[in-house]
Amino acid sequence: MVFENVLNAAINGFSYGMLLFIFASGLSIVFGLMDVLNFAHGAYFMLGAYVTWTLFSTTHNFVIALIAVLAIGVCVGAATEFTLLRPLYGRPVYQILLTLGLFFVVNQLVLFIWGPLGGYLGPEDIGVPQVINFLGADVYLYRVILAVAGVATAIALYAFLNRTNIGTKVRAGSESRELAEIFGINIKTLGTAIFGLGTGLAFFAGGLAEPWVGAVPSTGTDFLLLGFIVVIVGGMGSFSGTFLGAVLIGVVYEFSQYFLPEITFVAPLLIMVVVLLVRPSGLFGRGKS
Amino acid sequence: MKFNQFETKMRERTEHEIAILLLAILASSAVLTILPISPVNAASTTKVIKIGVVTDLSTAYSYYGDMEVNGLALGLAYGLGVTNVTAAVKSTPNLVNVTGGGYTFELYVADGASDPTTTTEKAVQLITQDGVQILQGAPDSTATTALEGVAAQYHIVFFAGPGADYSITANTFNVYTFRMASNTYQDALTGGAYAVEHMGRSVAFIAPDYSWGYGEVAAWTDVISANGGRVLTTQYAPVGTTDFTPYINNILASNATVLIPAWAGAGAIQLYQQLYSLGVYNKMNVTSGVPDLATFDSYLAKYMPNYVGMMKYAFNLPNNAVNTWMIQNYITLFKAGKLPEQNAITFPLPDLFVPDSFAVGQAIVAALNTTGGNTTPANMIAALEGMSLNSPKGPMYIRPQDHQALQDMYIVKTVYDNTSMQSYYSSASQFPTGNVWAGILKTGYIGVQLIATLNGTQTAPPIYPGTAGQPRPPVQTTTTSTTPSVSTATSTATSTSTSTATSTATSTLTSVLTTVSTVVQSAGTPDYVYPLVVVVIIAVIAAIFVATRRKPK
Amino acid sequence: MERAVPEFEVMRTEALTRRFGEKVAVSKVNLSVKAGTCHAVVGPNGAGKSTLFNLICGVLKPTAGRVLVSGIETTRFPPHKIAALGVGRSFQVLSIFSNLTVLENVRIAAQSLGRTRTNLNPFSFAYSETRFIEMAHEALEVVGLADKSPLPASVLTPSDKRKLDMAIALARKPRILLLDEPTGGVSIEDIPAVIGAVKNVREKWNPTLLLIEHKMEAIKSLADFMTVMDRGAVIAEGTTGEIERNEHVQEVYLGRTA
Amino acid sequence: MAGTTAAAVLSEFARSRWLLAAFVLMSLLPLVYPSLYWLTILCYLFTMGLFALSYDLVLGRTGVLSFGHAACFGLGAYAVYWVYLAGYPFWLAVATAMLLGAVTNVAMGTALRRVKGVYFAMFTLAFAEIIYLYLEKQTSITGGTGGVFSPRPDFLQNPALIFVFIGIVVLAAVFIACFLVFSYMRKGARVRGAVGLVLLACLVGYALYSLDSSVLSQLQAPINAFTVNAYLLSALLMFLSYYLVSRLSLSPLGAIMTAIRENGERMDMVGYDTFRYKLVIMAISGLFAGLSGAMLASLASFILTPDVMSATYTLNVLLYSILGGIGTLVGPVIGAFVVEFLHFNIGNIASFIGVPSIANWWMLIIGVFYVAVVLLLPYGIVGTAMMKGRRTLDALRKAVGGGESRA
Repeated sequence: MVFENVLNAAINGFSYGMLLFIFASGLSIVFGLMDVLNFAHGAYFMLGAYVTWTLFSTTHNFVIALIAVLAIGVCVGAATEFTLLRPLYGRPVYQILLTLGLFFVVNQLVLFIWGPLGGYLGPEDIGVPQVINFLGADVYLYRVILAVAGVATAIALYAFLNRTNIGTKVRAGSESRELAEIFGINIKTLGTAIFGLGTGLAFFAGGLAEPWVGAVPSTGTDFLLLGFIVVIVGGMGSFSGTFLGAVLIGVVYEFSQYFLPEITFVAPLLIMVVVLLVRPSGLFGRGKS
Repeated sequence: MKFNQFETKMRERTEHEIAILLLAILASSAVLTILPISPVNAASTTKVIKIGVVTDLSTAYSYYGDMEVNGLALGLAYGLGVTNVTAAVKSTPNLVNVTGGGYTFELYVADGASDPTTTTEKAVQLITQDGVQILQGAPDSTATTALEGVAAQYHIVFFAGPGADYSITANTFNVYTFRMASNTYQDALTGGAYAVEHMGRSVAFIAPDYSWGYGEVAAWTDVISANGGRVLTTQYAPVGTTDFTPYINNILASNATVLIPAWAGAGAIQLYQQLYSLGVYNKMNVTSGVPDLATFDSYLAKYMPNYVGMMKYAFNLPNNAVNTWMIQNYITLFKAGKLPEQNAITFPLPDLFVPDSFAVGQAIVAALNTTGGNTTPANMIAALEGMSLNSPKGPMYIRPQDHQALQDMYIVKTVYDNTSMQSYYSSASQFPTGNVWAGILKTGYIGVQLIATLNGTQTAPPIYPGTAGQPRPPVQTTTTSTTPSVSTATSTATSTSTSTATSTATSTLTSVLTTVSTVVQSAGTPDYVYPLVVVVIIAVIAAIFVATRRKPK
Repeated sequence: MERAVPEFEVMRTEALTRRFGEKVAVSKVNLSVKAGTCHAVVGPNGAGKSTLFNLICGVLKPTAGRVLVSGIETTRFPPHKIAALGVGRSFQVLSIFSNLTVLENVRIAAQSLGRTRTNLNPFSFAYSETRFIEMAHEALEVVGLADKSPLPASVLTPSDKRKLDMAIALARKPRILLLDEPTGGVSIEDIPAVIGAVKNVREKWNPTLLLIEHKMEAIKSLADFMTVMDRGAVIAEGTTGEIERNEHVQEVYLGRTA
Repeated sequence: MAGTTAAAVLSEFARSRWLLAAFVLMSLLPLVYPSLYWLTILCYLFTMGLFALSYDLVLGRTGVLSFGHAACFGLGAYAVYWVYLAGYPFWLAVATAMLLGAVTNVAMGTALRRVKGVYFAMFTLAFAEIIYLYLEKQTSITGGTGGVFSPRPDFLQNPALIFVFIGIVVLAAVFIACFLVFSYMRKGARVRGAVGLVLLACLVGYALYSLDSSVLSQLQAPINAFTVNAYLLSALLMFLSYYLVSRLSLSPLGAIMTAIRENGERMDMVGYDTFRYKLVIMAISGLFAGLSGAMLASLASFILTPDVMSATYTLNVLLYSILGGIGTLVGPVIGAFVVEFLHFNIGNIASFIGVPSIANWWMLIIGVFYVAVVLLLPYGIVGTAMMKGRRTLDALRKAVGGGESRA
């Protein structure tokens, strides 16, 4: 029993961490390049879950639905940046307020379109058996798959940031906007693209989360907070920091849920507070403010 | 000198700000007077009764909110003896009119969003602005408790809604509160007894980790131990939990024969899905309340196969004339898309909480017939206490002690049902366009089948000590004015929130004040004297001020 | 012209060292500044001059070595304490209160002399403490901005902004004044005006000047002593005359500017 | 000596005569227009206005972005509940609330020594959320999610109290009258003085006239008396606090705050211990936040839930500030008025403009509102008004004959 719980907690923790990573890496990249603290990210996550739900009920193919939702997310994000965020660079408080506004708008729209009850796909709906027996323990197969998908996404992102041309531009921009502009990088267009990518990741995470946490209006807020914690703990704009932060928070979250439910929601916050007091700009932060 | 310039600049700045503040305040207070303070009443020949319904139209409970409003409207129509409901029930957003039998009921529907604070704000607004004379409550128990307090403060009769917490007619009860819906204790008496008799004597609970969960578990535990069962373990999971595996494992480890999940709202899907996928149904009997048909069929049915549990109401459970009337007219309005709160997910037949609010409507009309249309709380309370009426759920009796309506409760088994819907709808074309349920006409749906009916006395919850003895406001004969600006309250009756000022001091003081002002007014002094007096006073002060002022250099 | 200087030193750094990771920005710098002199620190970009200033002012904490201001060790002091010892500092990258008026810029600096009790008294007026305003006026007079005092700082010309930056540092009459490229970003024709301002400060108040400068004419006309730095280390010290005759310096530094 | 103090007092009143005028105007409302509905709402507006004011000290004046302000607010509110229900006098409860607010804010502020900028914002967010999540669990002391009924002091239900307030108001009116006469005496300001006098006279006159037996008899219901008294008390507290804060911004500390906002590093270099000053400001802001919380608990709200500590309130106050104009003390107050006014009257407005259904779309409206404010009003209402409308205001003053009254 204890072994089963520990095993499950470990698996869930890691895969929840991966989910958080996919979600938070969007936040992190966007902040790194554009210093935008995107409060709408959580709403996009929720929207992603709902859209995936709808797409699946029409296409009956989860993978296609996921790819589609990623594409939709990229478009939505790019549109947002291009139309709304452009005028607000260098004014963090205003960006926060704007994205907050978007957060509320998206929430209400979701209520309009899908109603308040939310939607839920069981893993068996998408053709994955609920539980498999692993070393005598009941293990949720979908969460293992989710973990694998998360690692794959992480690798893909890493390759994108370090191997591709645009990736190097992004990293240059994150180091210093001015320098990047001097070297002839069109930071604005890059910003649009990256915000699109970030939002796409939020949608994608929402889609992946659908068979686990489901599509309920409250998920947006919960994930937004957790995402911020991950990004802050890891250090804003740091890829490896985000990854480790996500795993850390995910594992702590799940283990506390299994063995100390009272502190489930407080533990991540406590971690963030402690980390900030010890390292004011996160574990891997470059202290850029 | 330079710094003087700066100081004056500074002053000027703050002055500008304050000037703007003044302007803004002026503007806003101007707007206040423009906006409609109280809507124009309908034709004066019919008696207009205003009912405020503070419910939920936007969050996860909004489906219950819809049921509440629809039920109330239908119940009023039934009580007024309306024959043509489509003509009688007129609904615009947030305002529903039910006309008939010499009455016009105006239902002011407000969205409390299942948040106590918002709910009280909306309730106070309905009372003080729209001047509602009767209040009806919310799907959420905490919000309902808050509404009790509002009703007591503003001295108007309040009907609790789907919010089923036992404490509403127990710990926090006050005489202005009535409840036609069944409460959690009645659920427990129904389901708990059955569970112990037919399923097993050793019980395990899983419940959310907050007051509602504790209340549920407490009630069920009482009943179970009273019936000779015993509780082996109770698992409390935090609200928002999505992974119940550890709790389920603990429950399985406890070797209980019966599991009673007491879970509402978010997470219920995950809970039942994990109960299902971890094979709990094969290892032990699971029972608890069966939710409303819409939620059940669209989310939970596939994880609750041939489930047996208690149920508050489903359209096919009771069999009486009132229920038939309600179903027929509900369908009439539904087909016309004329239900007061109707949207894509509205179920084609009256669902879980419709009959309770229906009974509220009946009770209101009956009480008004007794009091001759007088809505002062004293008369209403006197009329409602001990009232019995035939509701869609059969006979109901409002207990005078705690104002809880005793009523039939049901034990049901969930079954696949593709016949009963056809008996009401001939073809899917009769559904309003966009309604998500159009499909189930041919596919059928997971419905419920009656196993047993427990009558009101069998499911009568204990009377909480102290509820009975509370003082009633004295009965008045004259009807009171219902100006929106002030609620005329005569007694300092019990209030759950604050200790009211001692009535003697208040009355004496006020009498003094009134006499003073009446003297001033009866002195025959014309109105324009007052401004003049003020001007004179100001002038005198000004003169003194100027006289004693040093010469500015 | 070489002026006679008293021998006691108001500031000394001993083996001052600061590393950023692998990179050594300042290594074992021994600096000794005599009272009343103008001491120029010169060197190519990245020689660690500004880092040295930051170490002296307490913005950065040294990896090793110590700083003494008039005999008191200030190595671990926070910036405001060092400022309280009479160390004023102007910045290479302009650092002024752009949205305040010129006078307020300097007045607020002077107000830092006020006792905490008065500074925290919510019922006194910032402008009723006239002595700070007078101090501000003096500082503005000495750099030659008196006539511009009511203007908002943001509208000033670059050279005036330099002067204002200097005036802020001068507001509380520091005994040591650290000027970080006072002529930086100033157009050629305005440079004499700025240099004039610094000269004027020396004549009127005679603070000890520690100066970072690239412009040779500025150094010639202002500095008594020079310290030449390269890659964080001191490569030559001496009076302006000596340094000018030093070939090593010639090819390291002057060679590049000339 | 006496002469100078009297002169000082007079100059104080001279500075704040507009404020006095606003106060008198608002305080006479219950007599002129006795609507429980509006009094209840305005009481809430005043509370939120004060909350926004306290936030502007931190964000607007000092430039510190804090997301934990709701903690001071909520703890203040609950402090009143705890202390007052423990049987201590009301004023003591309010004092405790203010103290608790200050302590909370300082506790958060201590992190400022190391944590900066966005990281500090997130730190405070976490700090407040932890307090919130913890106290929400403590059902016995906070009532859990359901909350508790607000403690309403008995003396506020005494109808006689209203006359105390009316006394205060009359006093204020008298002072205004003095200054109007004063300005009338001054050459050139005659028209304004005369107009002002007449307006004031009519206002007070009408107020006294409309104070008739019908209003008074209605005051015997405790709830009515309470509503009127709570309204007047909240108005008094709000305007008093506004006066104090605007006074503070003229003091040396005010100048320091502005300079820290403009360029904190330089402030360090010229010899200020900016960290310590920031702590002081956090404390002062916390005091007022606690006071506003106390007002919410005892005057403005019917029930008290732990949500008052949640981030929702911080985000609201952020919106107030941005809408009104950061750093212009009055801006956030007006922002709070506008937002909450919309919030409460969205139903009325909806039916007023003939689309009643939008009454239930509050979240959408507020969201669009956020976006619109940020994009269209970059400096907020007051900020824009003070930049663009300065000329207009001067022209106005000239028109009413006060043109050269400035020194």
